[in-house]
Amino acid sequence: MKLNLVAFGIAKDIIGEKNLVVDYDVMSIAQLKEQLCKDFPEFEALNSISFAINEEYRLDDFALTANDEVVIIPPVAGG
Amino acid sequence: MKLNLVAFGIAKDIIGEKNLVVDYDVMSIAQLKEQLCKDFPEFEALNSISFAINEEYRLDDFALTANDEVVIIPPVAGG
Amino acid sequence: MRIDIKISKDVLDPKICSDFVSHPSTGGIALFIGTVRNSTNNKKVLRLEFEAYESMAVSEMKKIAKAVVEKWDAQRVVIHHRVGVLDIEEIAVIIAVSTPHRKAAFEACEFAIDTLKQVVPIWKKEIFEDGEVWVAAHP
Amino acid sequence: MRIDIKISKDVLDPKICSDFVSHPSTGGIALFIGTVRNSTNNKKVLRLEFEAYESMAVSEMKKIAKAVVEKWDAQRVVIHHRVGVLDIEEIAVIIAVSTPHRKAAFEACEFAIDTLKQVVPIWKKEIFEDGEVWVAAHP
Repeated sequence: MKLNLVAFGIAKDIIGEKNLVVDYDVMSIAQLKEQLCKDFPEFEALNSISFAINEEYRLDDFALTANDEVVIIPPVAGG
Repeated sequence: MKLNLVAFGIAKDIIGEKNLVVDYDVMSIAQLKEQLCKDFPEFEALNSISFAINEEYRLDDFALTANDEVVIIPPVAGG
Repeated sequence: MRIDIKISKDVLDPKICSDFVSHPSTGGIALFIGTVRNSTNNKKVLRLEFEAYESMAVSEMKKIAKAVVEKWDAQRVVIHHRVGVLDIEEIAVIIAVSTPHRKAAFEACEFAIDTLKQVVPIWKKEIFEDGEVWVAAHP
Repeated sequence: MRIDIKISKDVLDPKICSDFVSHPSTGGIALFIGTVRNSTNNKKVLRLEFEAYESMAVSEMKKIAKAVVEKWDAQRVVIHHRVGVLDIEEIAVIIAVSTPHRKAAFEACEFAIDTLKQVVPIWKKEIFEDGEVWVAAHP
């Protein structure tokens, strides 16, 4: 399905841009993560990688919907 | 011996003045406390009563010297 | 309004934060102020750059503030976070909490900064003389 | 100078305190601000009056600050205490501590205010509509 990826921090550096539209054969956050790590192996090296949809963290089993805006959240470091 | 008492807070209210020269037959802080409680029974009702000489707390067994300036320290409540 | 949440490009002000949480029946106000450190692992840091996913960061900061109000009976909570380029010693974050009892203010304030560092989508890049690194990104 | 101790008849300022403890290699700054409460045991307080045995109070506050420097490796410590007549919500005390690691700043700041309340010769009189009481004097 078509997904609108948004990347912050090091995720933006890895993907090379802030916004990326992809068409992936994935149903869940877990599958999206797997696919992203295939396309951008540098994600494997991160401490963690999380995802948010509608400003909420979404866990591995969260079901994606076509055209979702999925925000890629690399390890946070506020404060 | 002659002692120069200095009173703060409620101790000043109990004694009736900030500075009081007394001539007590006492050798230690413990004896001074006892004598003070005889002369001013309201001290008995306090939560605690401490004494300082030269800006340091002095314990019960501290030996007094004639003309010491002894500061009476009722329960503190800073902050 | 009991909570004040802000992500700001401008300098943060401790006085504004302590004034906001001040309350006539408060037993104590605790503040945490995070400033930019001049080194990491003995390596000299020149400056920091903070980036936020702003709408979600504000939403997560609100969740933290609400948890502080509920768990510690806080009277007022402020969480202000700076973004952009910060020099050494500049203030990156201020958290202020007022509670009816003193001990709760410390606990709540520490909970808030600990949780902020774990969940709020803000990223920090350390700029060195010979390069730059996204903090905490790699093991 | 790593510590700043003051007993003051004038208004206390959180910004002065946080500025003093700010340091380029600090991991965290914790502040405690104690303000005047509007009630005690559900009884309305009009104002407070603080009295200090000033020279000894300063000496005891210095001891606390030095203990904080030694036990928690604090980089800077401020303890400012107000005396005189204070209205509701006015600041009676500010403690600020900076440390290399965040957790230590909270611990040290809490130790400092707890110890101040136990040992520093400062007395507080609560003024009610119908009288006044020396706080903590009686059981």
